[in-house]
Amino acid sequence: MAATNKVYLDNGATTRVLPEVLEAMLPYFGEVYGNPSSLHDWGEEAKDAMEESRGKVAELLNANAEEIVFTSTGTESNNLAVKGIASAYKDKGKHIVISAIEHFSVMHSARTLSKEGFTVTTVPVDKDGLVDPDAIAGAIQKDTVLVSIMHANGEIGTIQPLKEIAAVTKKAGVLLHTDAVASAGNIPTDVKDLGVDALSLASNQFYGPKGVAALWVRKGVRFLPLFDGGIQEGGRRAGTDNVPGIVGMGKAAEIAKKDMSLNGERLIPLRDRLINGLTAKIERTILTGHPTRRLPGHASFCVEFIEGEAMLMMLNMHGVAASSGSACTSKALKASHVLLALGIDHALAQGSLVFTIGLENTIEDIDHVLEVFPAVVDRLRQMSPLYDKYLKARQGVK
Amino acid sequence: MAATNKVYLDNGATTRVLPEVLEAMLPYFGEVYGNPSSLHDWGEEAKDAMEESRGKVAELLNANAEEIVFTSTGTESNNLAVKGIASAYKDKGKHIVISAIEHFSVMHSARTLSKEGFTVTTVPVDKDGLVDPDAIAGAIQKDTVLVSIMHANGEIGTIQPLKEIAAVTKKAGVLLHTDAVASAGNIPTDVKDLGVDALSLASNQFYGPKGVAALWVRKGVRFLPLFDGGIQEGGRRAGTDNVPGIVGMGKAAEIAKKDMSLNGERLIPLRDRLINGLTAKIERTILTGHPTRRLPGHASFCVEFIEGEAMLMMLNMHGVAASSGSACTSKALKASHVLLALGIDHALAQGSLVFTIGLENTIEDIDHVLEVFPAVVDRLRQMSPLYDKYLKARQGVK
Amino acid sequence: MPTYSEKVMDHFMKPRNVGEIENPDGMGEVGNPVCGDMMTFYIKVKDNRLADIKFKTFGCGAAIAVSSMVSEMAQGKTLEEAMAITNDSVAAELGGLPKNKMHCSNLGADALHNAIEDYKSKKDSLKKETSDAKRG
Amino acid sequence: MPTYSEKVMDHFMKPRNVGEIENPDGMGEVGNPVCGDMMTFYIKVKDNRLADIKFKTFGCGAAIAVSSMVSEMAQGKTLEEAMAITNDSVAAELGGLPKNKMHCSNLGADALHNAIEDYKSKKDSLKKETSDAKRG
Ligand SMILES: Cc1ncc(COP(=O)(O)O)c(C=O)c1O
Ligand SMILES: Cc1ncc(COP(=O)(O)O)c(C=O)c1O
Repeated sequence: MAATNKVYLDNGATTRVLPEVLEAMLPYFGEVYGNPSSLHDWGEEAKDAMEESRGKVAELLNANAEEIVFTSTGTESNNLAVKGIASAYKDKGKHIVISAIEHFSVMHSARTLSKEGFTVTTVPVDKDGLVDPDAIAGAIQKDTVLVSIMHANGEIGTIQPLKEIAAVTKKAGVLLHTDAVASAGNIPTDVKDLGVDALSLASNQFYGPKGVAALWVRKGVRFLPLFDGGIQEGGRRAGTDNVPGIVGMGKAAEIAKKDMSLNGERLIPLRDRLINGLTAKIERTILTGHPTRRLPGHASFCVEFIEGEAMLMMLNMHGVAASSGSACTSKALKASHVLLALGIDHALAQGSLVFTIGLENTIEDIDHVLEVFPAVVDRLRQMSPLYDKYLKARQGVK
Repeated sequence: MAATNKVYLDNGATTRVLPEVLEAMLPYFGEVYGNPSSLHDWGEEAKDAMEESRGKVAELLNANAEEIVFTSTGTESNNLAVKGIASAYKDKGKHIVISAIEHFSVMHSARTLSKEGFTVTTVPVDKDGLVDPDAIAGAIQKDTVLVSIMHANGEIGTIQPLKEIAAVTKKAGVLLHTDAVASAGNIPTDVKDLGVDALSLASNQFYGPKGVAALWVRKGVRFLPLFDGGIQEGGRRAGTDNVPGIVGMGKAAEIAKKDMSLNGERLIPLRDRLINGLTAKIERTILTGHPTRRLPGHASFCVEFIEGEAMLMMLNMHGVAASSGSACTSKALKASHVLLALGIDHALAQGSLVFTIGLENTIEDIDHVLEVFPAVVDRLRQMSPLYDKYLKARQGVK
Repeated sequence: MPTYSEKVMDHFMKPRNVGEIENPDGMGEVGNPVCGDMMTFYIKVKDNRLADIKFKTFGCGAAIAVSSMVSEMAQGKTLEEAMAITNDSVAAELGGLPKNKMHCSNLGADALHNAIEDYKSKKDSLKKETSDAKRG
Repeated sequence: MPTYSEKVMDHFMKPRNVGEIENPDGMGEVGNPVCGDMMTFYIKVKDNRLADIKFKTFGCGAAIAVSSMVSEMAQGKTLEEAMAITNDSVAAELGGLPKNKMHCSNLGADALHNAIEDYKSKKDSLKKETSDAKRG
């Protein structure tokens, strides 16, 4: 089943760990294997490495090292931020604000809070997936304690006007968390510049290992831990620290900071080549998300009359990895709430297809997709009763 | 500061990753780097590896693979089990039972539940750290939904009579969770034999990597997830799976199962040599925990008149890694609740010292400790006003 | 991939009997794009047997493979035999389907049955028309 | 290790002035084993100066280093100068202490002050005895 031409365009699901990152991690499995909480040289060496990494992650965010809490996934960071901050301030108020296109780890954390007596206002987005800062201002109430708006969306690539939103929350005296899991390491996430109070990021989204992520929370902002237990991470996240993972995340953060401009320089031309090529070659195909305010490597579409999983399977036969927000690709069998929030109907949302380009991809990779994908679409449309109806209706019109 | 003679006797804090385990993990960073949730070959390969690992962990427990949920730490597994199961059954009752020597991740999870309207009965232990199954029977009420009793204690090594406790909970129709973080991979943890309903284990306790752990929950037993988010781990644990970590844990589980008998054969003689040697050489020193029903590599003491951290520092100068449950070694500056639960007073608990022997340790390592440790104790006792008083009182008696 | 069997993959990659029949004897449709999948079956009937079957499917790999398998299983069968084909027997013939695909994508037998019912009701109304004509 | 400074490690490994003084002019004790640390200071006073200081300490590395440092800082000082030594100035002289050690293990100055107070109160009662004797 393996294709000779291997083109990985699912970097939004996870990236490949860089060789330098893996190399940095290696000593921390079998050589410097102490527990950083232990009181001896083995522990001390592990702790030093962990703290150095914390510094590197902080640098990526232009933050202070002691404000970084290491976690295991972007999901954990988002749960910790949304539930942790809201719970810590619940005496002040029990209202939070999110957008309609948040990742489930934010959206369902909000739902859990709503079961605990919080009310949640979900702010809509426009057809490009943008949140209107004025809508945030309108949604904030006297008892609002937290606004959580993602930095960039992993399904449609749209980057939110966070600075403008931060100006609103600051003025209202409300805390602002941002889910930067899809953006951190790929576009600048300077927390001072953005003006946010808390930010989630995940290592495997920028060429670091899986199993490690972080939450940055501005000093002075309180949050309750998710885990009861020991005093690791200053009591903010109990459990033995994942030292090799943390070292890998630190190295990946260091490289990401250094190479940040490459994302724009290299990925945007590839992305635009893919977007322009596909929309030109395949009729009845729309770009989803904002045409320009989008992640550098992110090209997402809805292809009418056919379904995403079937496209993924055929692309896979051609050696291409991509993803989809179709109902059939989700275990819950529901179309992506993100696509629906853009005003896309269920049938069109079924045709969702997302390519996420990484720094290892080449122009040849893009051209391979441009070559094979139209035939994939053709084949599936030939089988589609909806395409049939469309053609007949078109003929009827003529 | 580095000593030439390096003797790591803190395997209870974390073990060294075996070379075979690291080797098994390596392809999953930069080669098979897909996200197991993705619908393409990259994802499929990652998923296959993950499921193979799940099978291996299940085999270590004599359980079914689909009953295993991968988490990030023992702490997370314990939080998920205690809070997750209790919350899922709260309509049935709001009472849980734990022992007085549970790890903080169980004990404080219970405390959190008590803030949510649960009541918690804490069953005492005897001077060796054993829980009396009859005490469990006495503690169970009509509204009890969960009993959580650890398998083995990391600070004193005592192994609980879990089978007898399971007979009690089964008869009462109450679920039984066990924290097997300190025991799994080191002594048999056959869930069918033990008769438990849920069991926590952590990879880094048996020569696997940090950052990955698991919770086994018997099929049919419900529990609420800790994280809101995606549908990974069958909806039981959201967030991108730590594939290399999981592969490492699987490999470590496979090796642990194969080599299980070595723990007894090799470690018990070393442990007993250390226990007998130290208690013979150093007056006013007691073994903590049960003399025989204890983890094979676990030797824990209280040395009177001196303090644990100071001992650790001096041992470290001699190249020896150990740990302590003294107040000064805890960030909260409280003596170990485990030692106090045995009836040990605060002053004696300050002299806590724990050696945890692993499969890499040799008889030379033990003899090195037996050689250097008495002098360490002497030195610190020479500085101790308490030892002074003891000597004077003894002279007075003469 | 959602761990499809080889047979599913085979039917997905090389679906049998894709297409339409001009002036079919019966036509059946199930599903809608909201729930995910949509299948349209066309049949020709001769001597109470399915002489030709074609389908068009909008949906995931499983939906396409299911449609293809149904068309193959029913080909040449009597209408009664074809009505005895169930969604479960299709899934079994495909070597099983992932659990979450059983409910939504596994509707091929229903679509075929609808087409047969359509054929029958057309025939009935034809008979009725004829008898009405006779009577009238 | 709990990131102790080099100076702390030096004082811990080679503590100055460990011991007891037979018939001390003053003795001071702080702490108790429950909270973690216990320090006993012994002093000899000559011409209002600390002519000798010895200590015994039960406690962690920080407690031992603090005791040693206090004894070194106070050696030869006038009683007034010695009373001006604070726990904070001892920690500073040691190149800082981990935050959680500041509260509990950093009591050396208090122990020394207690010893000086003990000396003073003994001297006062001696004076009083002497004057009582004269008067009597
Ligand atoms: C018995 C026991 N339970 C739980 C834990 C916590 O495990 P972790 O540090 O992996 O979160 C430990 C840690 O050593 C332990 O010994
Ligand atoms: C925007 C966003 N938030 C959160 C997550 C969840 O991250 P993780 O899978 O690391 O838990 C993702 C995953 O892709 C994401 O894109």
